[in-house]
Amino acid sequence: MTELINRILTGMSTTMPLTRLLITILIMVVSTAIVLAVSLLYEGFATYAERKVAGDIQARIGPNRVGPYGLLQFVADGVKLLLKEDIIPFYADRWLFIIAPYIVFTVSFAAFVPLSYSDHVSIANLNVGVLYMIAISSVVSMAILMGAWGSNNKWSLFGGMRAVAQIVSYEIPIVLSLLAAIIIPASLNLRDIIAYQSGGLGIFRWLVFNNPFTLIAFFVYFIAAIAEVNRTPFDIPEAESEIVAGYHTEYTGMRFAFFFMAEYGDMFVVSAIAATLFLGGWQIPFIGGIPMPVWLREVLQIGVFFTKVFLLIYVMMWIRWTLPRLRVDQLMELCWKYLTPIALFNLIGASVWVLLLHDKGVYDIIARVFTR
Amino acid sequence: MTKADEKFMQVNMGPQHPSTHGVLRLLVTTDGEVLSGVKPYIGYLHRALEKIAERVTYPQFTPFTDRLDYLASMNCNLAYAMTVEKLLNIEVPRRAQILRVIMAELNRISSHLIAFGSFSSDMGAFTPFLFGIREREFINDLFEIACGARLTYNYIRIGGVSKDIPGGFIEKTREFLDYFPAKIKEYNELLSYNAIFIKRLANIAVISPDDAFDYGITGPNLRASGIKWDLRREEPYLIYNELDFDVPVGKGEMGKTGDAWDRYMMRIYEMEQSAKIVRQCLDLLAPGDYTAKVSKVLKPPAGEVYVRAENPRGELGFYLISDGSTKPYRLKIRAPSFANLSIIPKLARGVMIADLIAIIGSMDIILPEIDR
Amino acid sequence: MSVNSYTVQAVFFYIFAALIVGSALLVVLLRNIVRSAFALFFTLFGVAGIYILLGADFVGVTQVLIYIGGVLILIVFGVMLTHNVYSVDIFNKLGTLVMGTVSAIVTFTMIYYAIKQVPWLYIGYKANAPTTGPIGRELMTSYLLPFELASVLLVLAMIGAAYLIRSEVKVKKAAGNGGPSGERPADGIRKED
Amino acid sequence: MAGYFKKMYHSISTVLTGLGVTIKYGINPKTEVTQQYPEVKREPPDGFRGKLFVDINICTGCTACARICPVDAITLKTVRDENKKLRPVLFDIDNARCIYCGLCVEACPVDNCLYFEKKYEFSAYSKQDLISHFGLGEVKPAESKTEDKKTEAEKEGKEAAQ
Repeated sequence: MTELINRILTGMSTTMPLTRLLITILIMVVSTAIVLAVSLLYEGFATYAERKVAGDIQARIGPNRVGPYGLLQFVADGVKLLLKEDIIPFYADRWLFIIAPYIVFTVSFAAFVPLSYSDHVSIANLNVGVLYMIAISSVVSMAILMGAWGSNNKWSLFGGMRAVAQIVSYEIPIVLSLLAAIIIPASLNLRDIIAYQSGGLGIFRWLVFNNPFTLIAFFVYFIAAIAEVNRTPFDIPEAESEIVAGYHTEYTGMRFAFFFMAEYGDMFVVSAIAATLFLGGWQIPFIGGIPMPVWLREVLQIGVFFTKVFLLIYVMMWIRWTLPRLRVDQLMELCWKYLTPIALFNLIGASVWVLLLHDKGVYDIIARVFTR
Repeated sequence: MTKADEKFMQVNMGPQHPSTHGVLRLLVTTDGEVLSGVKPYIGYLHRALEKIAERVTYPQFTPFTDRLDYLASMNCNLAYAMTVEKLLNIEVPRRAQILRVIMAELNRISSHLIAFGSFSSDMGAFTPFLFGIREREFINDLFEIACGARLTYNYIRIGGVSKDIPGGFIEKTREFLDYFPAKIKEYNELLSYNAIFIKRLANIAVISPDDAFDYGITGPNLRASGIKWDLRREEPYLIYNELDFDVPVGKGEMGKTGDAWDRYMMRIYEMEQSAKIVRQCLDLLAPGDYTAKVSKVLKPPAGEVYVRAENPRGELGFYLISDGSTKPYRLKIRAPSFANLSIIPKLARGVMIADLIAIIGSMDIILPEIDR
Repeated sequence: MSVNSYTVQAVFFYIFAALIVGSALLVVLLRNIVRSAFALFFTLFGVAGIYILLGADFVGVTQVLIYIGGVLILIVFGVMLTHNVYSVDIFNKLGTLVMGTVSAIVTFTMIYYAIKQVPWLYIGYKANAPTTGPIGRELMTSYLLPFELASVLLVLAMIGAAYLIRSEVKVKKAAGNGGPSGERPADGIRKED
Repeated sequence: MAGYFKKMYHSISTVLTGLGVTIKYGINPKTEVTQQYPEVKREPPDGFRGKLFVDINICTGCTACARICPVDAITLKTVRDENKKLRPVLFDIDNARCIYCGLCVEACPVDNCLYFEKKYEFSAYSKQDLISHFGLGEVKPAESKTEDKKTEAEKEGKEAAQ
């Protein structure tokens, strides 16, 4: 991003500070708008995919009327939501009620920013990328609480309380399991982490295969991540059979759509973190070492990255349409009695591994044995 | 509002709530997630069926019994027909009796499939619901061949059944019976023995045998408490005494006897037994009359009669008083769901909101029958 | 980076500054305590933005993580879990106003002198310099005690929230204003039986 | 401690079993059971209880159907024509009230007079449109004299046969 702006600005003749400022902001806005458009498109297709996957699993067909194979279903849904009456309950706290969905959506979108989509494509290369993602996802709970309280509905309040308790609790196993992976490349920068995972035929140096502890960390992270994005079996904040629709009970139309899109955005983000930290990000498996033109490599890398992310999202959907929901206290039990201790011991194990073997993974050891 | 009241929150669950199985309203008093009291309010679906019975002739009331427990219309038809037959002393031909058993047991399966499915969707797993619906469609097709309707059959009439089964029915039923056990196995793998599902249900809302008697609980819910009481065995009607089937009782496989899991599992076991009964009946089916000679105008002698039958949801009883005219003087319907509902306030004390859903679902109440 | 990055930074600085000051004023002035707590959200967010503008990305992100994800949630929970949340109303009484002003002035003076005394090291603009490693090293060596003390913060936040809401209830009772604030019904539903 | 891991093993294994069931459906498109309704129309079996139809020309106007109907969906008005035969001038079936129980069809003494069609799509914009009118309207005694006689003769023959 910054490099891009600099390149454009140095290529320009004007030296007026104001013009330069405006152009900088324009570039920022345009690039953000592109990512926003892409993420909206993704969210649309994710809702379509969700329904199609649900259909497959439930021996149904799923959406198949709007457009070829029902691919334009999300457009129809979007239009429907836009045309719906926008209801603000009389006793709602107007301001909180109105801004909450936007904050939820903004936050979920903000998490797209530090992601590294390929070698050269990323919006911002943050040094604290991983930490940023964790931090930004904790903000969601605040916004959800805002909407829940603002609705002045008891079911919403239940949902909001549940959401916050869940998100705050599950952040701990998430952070602990991510730490087990991060200590190996010793960086919070997503690009560094991906760069570390290059080589080894493109898959054997993935952090998930680095040592037994990272393998466990991956599964702990994935389970906790499903809980973090409130999906079945951990969808207690919006458990429709218990508390109607949880924190978005009172929301209609576009405001509801923002909550909905944020959920799918969050799914992408947690899957992207898993893909980046554990599954080698955009590292092309097997054929990564073959020389090829830059554009082809970039396209392949983006393709590989999205394939990994979508596979993880598919698993999330698959789990959602299979399992029943946990109860609130069982959810907490899973977090505090299972995931957190496992993640903690796992982190200790991973630290010992790193202490003894530095950053050498199982693959390195085997490779060394064979080359000897 | 007293100070003690301030601690609690009152929430209306229903009449429009995703998991109250119709228009049941529960006034829930909660302290956070924990319930301190539940008060069911019924009557939202009241259609004065008992009063209607006094205004229509005996045969005319049969279609109304379809609408008692609309998921088990055949069983309701059967109980009513048996009541009037007892009053009139009509001997039902053997073929009609066997046909009645086939229909009643098939409908028991289809009713339990809905119970299973809706319970699973209450628990947050939506897929089993559609699997249950899929098998139910098969049974609906069978009924449609037999009587021309898919939901309100009005097939079992006073004196026999409305018409003989057409050719192909037996073959199709056998096809279903061959296909069905594999599906039950699938349900068990998918849901019944799922750890989350067991954890949600085991030891929840345990009904002790004493409580079950006190509240007049019948059907699978009673048997789940470990009491072997099945009218098909205890007071055999039709040809049930010739048939070989087990009466499953709750054994507390996953927790205490009579918990929600036992109640759920009773239905799975009963589906297996019903399939067994239908298979035997198909073998017994011999040519004969499908209905007794019944005059068009029924004028039973003055008197009263009470007949009960084992419905999927418990004992359905018809208490009929005749004054010798063509219309009943009084008809009292003993709806099993009404008794089953009555224990919910007792069970739902000190449990969590999610458990309340499990309780309602595991009792498998149906509102049209309660409100009548 | 040339002049330009400073201009961009300046623009964003003023945006964040306005956000901080505006929402901080809301925190103080709003009468509804839950709304105040939510206004704090924007203040803390703005502060995080300023940190990031200063190149202290780690501190900025930690600000979001700790203050918004932790402290603020605790405060809001503390406020909301108290059972009278629907009828709580802040009375900006004179006493609290005076106390507030005094403590604000004291705090401001302290911070001002602290800023004056510190020999600030001007290092110029350094884009994307990793700060995490040095911070971690310093925290675990030179500044271990202050670091541990900072962890008491969360407890303090919770106590503060609890105290705040308790005193509100007391104020309400003393004023003899037993009814709900009028903005919200004490109980949304009709009482049965 | 052993219980802790046993529980964990149990949970993971049962969850994986469940996932195994669903993935079988998820990757196999042949398991779909949906019928695409407007394109694929299911042919109802014989004896399907669809929309009621009255062959008004052979109706004897006995009003058995209207009397047996539990929901009073059938409105029947008869007049005597010149031959002193009952003719239904008004025969309305309110399809919105009808519960498709089939009692009227069984009550009808004439074969193929009142019967169910295999028709199940008859939505309408207003409730009034759901009433099917079968009545003869005005009975014109002079016009259909011979024809009436013929059909009635047939009917009588059938009744006698019954």
